Amino acid sequence: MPELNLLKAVNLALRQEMRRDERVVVYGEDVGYEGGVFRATEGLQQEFGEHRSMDTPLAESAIVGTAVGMAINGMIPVVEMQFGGFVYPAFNQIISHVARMRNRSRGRYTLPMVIRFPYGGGIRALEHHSESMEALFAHIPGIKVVIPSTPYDAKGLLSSAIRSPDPVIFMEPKRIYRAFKQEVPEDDYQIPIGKAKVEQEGTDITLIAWGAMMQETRKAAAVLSEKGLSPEVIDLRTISPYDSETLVKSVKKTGRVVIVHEEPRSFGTGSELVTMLTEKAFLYLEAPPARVTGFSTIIPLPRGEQHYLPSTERIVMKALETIQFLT
Amino acid sequence: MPELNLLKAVNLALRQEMRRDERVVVYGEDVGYEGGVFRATEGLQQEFGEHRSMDTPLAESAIVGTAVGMAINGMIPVVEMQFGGFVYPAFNQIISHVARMRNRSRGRYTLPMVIRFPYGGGIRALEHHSESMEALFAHIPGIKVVIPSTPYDAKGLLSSAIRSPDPVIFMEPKRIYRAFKQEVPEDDYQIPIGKAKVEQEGTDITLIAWGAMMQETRKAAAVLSEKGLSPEVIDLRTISPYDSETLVKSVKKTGRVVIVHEEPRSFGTGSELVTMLTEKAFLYLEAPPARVTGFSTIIPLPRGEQHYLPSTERIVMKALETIQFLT
Amino acid sequence: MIFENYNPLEEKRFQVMDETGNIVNPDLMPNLDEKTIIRMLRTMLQAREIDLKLVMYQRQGRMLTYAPNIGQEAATIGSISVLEKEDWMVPAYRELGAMLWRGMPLDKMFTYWYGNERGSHMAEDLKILPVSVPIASQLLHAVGIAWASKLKGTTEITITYFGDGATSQGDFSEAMNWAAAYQTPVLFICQNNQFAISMPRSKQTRAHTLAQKSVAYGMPGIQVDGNDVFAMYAASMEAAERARTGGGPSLIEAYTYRMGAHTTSDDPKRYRSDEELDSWKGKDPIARLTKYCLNKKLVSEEEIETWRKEYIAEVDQVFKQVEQNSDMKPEEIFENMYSKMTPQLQEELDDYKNYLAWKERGQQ
Amino acid sequence: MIFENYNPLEEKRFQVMDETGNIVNPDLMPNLDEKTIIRMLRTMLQAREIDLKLVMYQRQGRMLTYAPNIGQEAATIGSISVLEKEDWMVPAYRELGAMLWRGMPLDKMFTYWYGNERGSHMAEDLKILPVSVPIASQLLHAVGIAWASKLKGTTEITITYFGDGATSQGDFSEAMNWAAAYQTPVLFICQNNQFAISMPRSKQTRAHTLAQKSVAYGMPGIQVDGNDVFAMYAASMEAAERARTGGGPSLIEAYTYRMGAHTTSDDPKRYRSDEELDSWKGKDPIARLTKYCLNKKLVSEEEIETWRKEYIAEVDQVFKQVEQNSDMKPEEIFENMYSKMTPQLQEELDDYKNYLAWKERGQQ
Ligand SMILES: Cc1ncc(C[n+]2csc(CCOP(=O)(O)OP(=O)(O)O)c2C)c(N)n1
Ligand SMILES: Cc1ncc(C[n+]2csc(CCOP(=O)(O)OP(=O)(O)O)c2C)c(N)n1
Ligand SMILES: [Mg+2]
Ligand SMILES: [Mg+2]
Repeated sequence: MPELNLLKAVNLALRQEMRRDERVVVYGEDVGYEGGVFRATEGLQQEFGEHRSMDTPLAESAIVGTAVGMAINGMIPVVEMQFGGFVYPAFNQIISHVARMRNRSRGRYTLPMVIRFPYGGGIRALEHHSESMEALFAHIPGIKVVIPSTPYDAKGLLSSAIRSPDPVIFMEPKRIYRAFKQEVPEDDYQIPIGKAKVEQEGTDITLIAWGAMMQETRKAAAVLSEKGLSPEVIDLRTISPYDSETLVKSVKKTGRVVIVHEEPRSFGTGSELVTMLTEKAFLYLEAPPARVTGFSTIIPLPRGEQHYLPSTERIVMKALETIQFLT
Repeated sequence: MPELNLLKAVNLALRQEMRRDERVVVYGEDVGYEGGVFRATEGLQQEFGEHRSMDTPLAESAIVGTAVGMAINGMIPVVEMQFGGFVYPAFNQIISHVARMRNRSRGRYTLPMVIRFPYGGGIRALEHHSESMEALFAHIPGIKVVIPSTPYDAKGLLSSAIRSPDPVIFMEPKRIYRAFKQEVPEDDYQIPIGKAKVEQEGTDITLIAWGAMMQETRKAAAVLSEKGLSPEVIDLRTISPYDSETLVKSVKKTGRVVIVHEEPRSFGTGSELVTMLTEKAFLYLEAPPARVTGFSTIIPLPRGEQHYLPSTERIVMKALETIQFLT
Repeated sequence: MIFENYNPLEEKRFQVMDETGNIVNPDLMPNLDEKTIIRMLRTMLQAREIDLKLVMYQRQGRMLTYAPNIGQEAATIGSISVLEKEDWMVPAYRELGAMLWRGMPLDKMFTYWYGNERGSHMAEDLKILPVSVPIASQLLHAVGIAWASKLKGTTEITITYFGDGATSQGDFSEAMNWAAAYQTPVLFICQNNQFAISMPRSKQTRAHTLAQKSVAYGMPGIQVDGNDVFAMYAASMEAAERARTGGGPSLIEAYTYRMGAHTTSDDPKRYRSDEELDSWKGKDPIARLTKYCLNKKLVSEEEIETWRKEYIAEVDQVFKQVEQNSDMKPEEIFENMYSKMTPQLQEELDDYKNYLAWKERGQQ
Repeated sequence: MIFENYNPLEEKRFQVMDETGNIVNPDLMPNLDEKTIIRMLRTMLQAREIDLKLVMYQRQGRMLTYAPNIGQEAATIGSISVLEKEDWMVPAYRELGAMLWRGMPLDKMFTYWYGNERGSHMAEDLKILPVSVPIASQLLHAVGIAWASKLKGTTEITITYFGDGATSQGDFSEAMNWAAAYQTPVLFICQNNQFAISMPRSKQTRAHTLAQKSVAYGMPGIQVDGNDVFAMYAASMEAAERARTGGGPSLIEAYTYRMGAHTTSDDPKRYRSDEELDSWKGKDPIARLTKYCLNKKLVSEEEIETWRKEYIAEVDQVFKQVEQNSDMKPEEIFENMYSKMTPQLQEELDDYKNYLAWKERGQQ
């Protein structure tokens, strides 16, 4: 079984889905000949030709808008936004059409399509190249939002996204594109959308994260374990529709929870999860659910990023505080 | 003192601010000659001329993008999006520039500007004419989001928004544009952005709402009072940055809270408020904070709207449930 | 050939039939059989009667907001009639005539405007997209559909409609550029009805014609008398043949006039004069085709009167049915959000049903 | 007059000085004094040296991503030099030369690229907007600024820069249309450097020239040899005079070449040939102007060498300072979000400081 990093796992998922189903086409800015600025689509044009892996004019609204048409007319477009910061010119197409076509036409026109893009900070990049804004998409009814945190998951989740009859926003944590390798089966496998993964079982506190923040969260869990505590670690994997069942079950067990995310705190994904947990596990909560997040600010340019991005230590501190609450 | 409806109060605020400060200009689609499709800008072109109240090409990104430039070059643009459903072509300008120019330039370029639009359901309108999506804007760091619920507040808040050195999204609940009249002073007055209003004091439960939902909430409070209960009613007024102090104080007193909003439930404003309250008033909560909201769906066309929009009865039921929780 | 001879930069406008129904450009008169011409006339008449009726229902409080197509019947029917059954139509919201031509059932159309999504559920073989409200956004869907047709190697083409105002939107430009760059088989039909709500065409853009915007994309463009159904047909046919044979997209500016209100919520008297409206009444596309047909004895006044009465009766009857069958059940709001209902939605639906039950029980 | 004589639809390209530094179009040679020509040359040289240095720093791991302007110095300096002090400049991210011309301090520019927002805080009298990354979005700011200038009755004009790729974005089209409709005094300078990252100009749009896109908006447009600083100056000056006197906006396509990488993260060898690059090296704008100046004896080889050394030394010195002074304090992240810090932000900042204190105390 090959050892792949997350980026190569994305590439492999695209390649296999394109082999499996000739309706799958991949396009975006610099996606074809160049293979993408991160090389996620490398080799696809060579293998499948210019009619399956296309370079496009510089126009995100058009990339997404044409994908709507493509999907209606029998294709499965998997389009790339070069960075998460550049999806916004396509926002109208996403909220007004991608998310609505099925409902608007009462199921007559459905949109099996994927919009994938690298997101998140920590790579010392220019402005607009480091944002995380998953809650913006998760608030839109009619689309699904998926974020992998390992190479194995990236392949399995992207494969599911491409086969999903519903449109999926697939956000790739670019900070860990090449951070580590994992065994990734060449074989076909899918990871279901909408299911979180309990990565580590524990009894004292539940740590919930996704994407690149899983790395910091795993490290924080290790620190807590060293201190003799028993953290449960959950990778959310799907932001919308998220797996409330798994989360509630865990928090009913531990009574304490810390949610970790990069995106701005206010109106972020953490707020949604805390509210859901408060509604469904109110009587089990032994401390207020806590959040370790990016600030409610614009993510700073690289010389300030280290402050903004949740670190292992910030998670540890908040977890300890939560565990010590009223005990 | 004239009795005005909310729409006329908006019009009066615009008029007075234009009289007071000649840097204020008002523009958008059908805003000038026609006076806006709802007539919010009626008479302004007649009074101030075609260089203060302008009709524009049909292009929302341009309306907002030029406003950025206008504000940089010394004007105070107050632009209209014809409906909340049509602000999305301008989303990139809002998130990438309106919200960022001050921070990006470390205060060198600031954007005193207002983007106002009618929003919300209940007027039996076509698709894209009934949405509420305030959380989308509130999640964006760098802008403020304001929603009035009365004619008096509309004038005072819009006046504050126009004088604010920060960019403001001003959402007008079109369902109650003409619902009722109120005494609205011709005199200058402002209502501070960022402050909620306790409309009715009470001890049993806190009801929080804003915009058109204040009407249903007020009615629900009346029903509860008739039943001998004592609800506290709060109009949030500013969605971002919201007034956590007032909310926390109330909930610490009542121990129970219901939040009412039209926008979709998941990742909505209610989630943010519940989380904040859980964090700050955890030990005071006697029941899980509850929400009465639009469904996590697309708001249906008029023949289904009555199901989607929170009604007085839905609020009453949820408030009773919350009051009865564990008692 | 028509496109070449009518360069919009020379401010030429293509016409075949003049305002009195005379064929003034016989060389370019399309070769249409009688049956087709009569079908055109009938569809235009039907579209007009539906418009008048729905506007009336709205005034009576029976109907919600409606966007009439009165005055623009030739622009839509002259262009849609060049399509084959396998071709795609991507509408804005003012293409009633074109939808009728394609066989869209009245009850669906009425259900849509009456405020129920069921109206946008087309039959499987009716390749029409739902009404698209966000201006110009649908053009990109047309380009995507056509691109897929091309990639699949079919000869399907796609026609899409939009207004004069739509040409100011970024999506218009992106769609035109993309279609030309990838040579996708699209007919861009701009219904220049002279207004975007209250905004006159002259203020929308400084270009003399909208057709000349095609130059920016290296695409053929032409301005056509949009009230002349034959000119619309001839130009559209040329564009369709080009598209089918790999020649890529075309832009047709149908120079026409919105004789009614923008929608039933609009009062055009606020922003335009009676004289202007009257001058365009003289160019009415239906009057023009009617004169032609009467002159050629393709139809009689009596036949027309009979058809009109039939159309009116049909509208009355279908609309009554729609009025009675349009309530939405709560389930309908949730069912089509995703291929399978999510647990979150199921919960919300259950909650809502609990509430309904509570209400039913007298709020106990 | 230049615009009229060089209609892009006739595929004309305006040139004054050829690749060997000869003035081939003496009638249209702008009337520039020696001092200005030397200043042009010096600024171009400086821009080039800065580019080379920053790219080197990046390779050494001292610098973050950087977007060089190498090869495009004439396009920016030829156009920016027609501005007055009160005029506005709205850049994209590849206008180093133009920023130098306007007096932007090196330390600010380096601080920006080194990853600190302080670099975008311009002095009060420097009317330059910060670098704008989202392609084409800045064009609308330029239109808004110019519109305000017009409404205020000033003679200020605004110049804005963007690439060939940017012409595919909706915002480009909206900005062009709006500027023309309102006749705002804007100079749209399209730096057609033949690539949008890996996407060649020929695939970006089917239009033969980018200048012809102006036709869609009823705006004057021209394609200029962008490596010819005199042609750029002459065309820009005509456009500036038109703008100042109420004649509205113009589009200038500077036909040039990106001789370096898109940014330091890019490897252009993946998508273009050495031959192509070499052929453009023969058209280097600096070599061309140098030849002209040497021929005219405006400068000597030695002077040029001295300047170059000075520029290099200055870069070295300023960059070292920037390296030492660019760390960000937590406060800086919060302070400029709003005119006054919100309670929520104050709380988050306090929280963060608590955390720092906790870390300081050895996580106790
Ligand atoms: C993106 C967007 N902005 C605004 C509107 C509101 N609106 C509906 S129709 C219309 C005018 C459209 O004019 P035009 O394109 O000429 O089409 P017409 O209605 O004349 O057929 C406007 C501004 C909208 N539907 N979508
Ligand atoms: C809206 C948006 N989409 C994508 C990008 C990523 N990106 C940065 S530069 C670039 C190419 C720009 O090409 P061009 O306009 O020709 O300018 P050049 O870089 O050649 O000067 C792209 C796609 C971006 N910055 N903004
Ligand atoms: Mg129109
Ligand atoms: Mg370029």
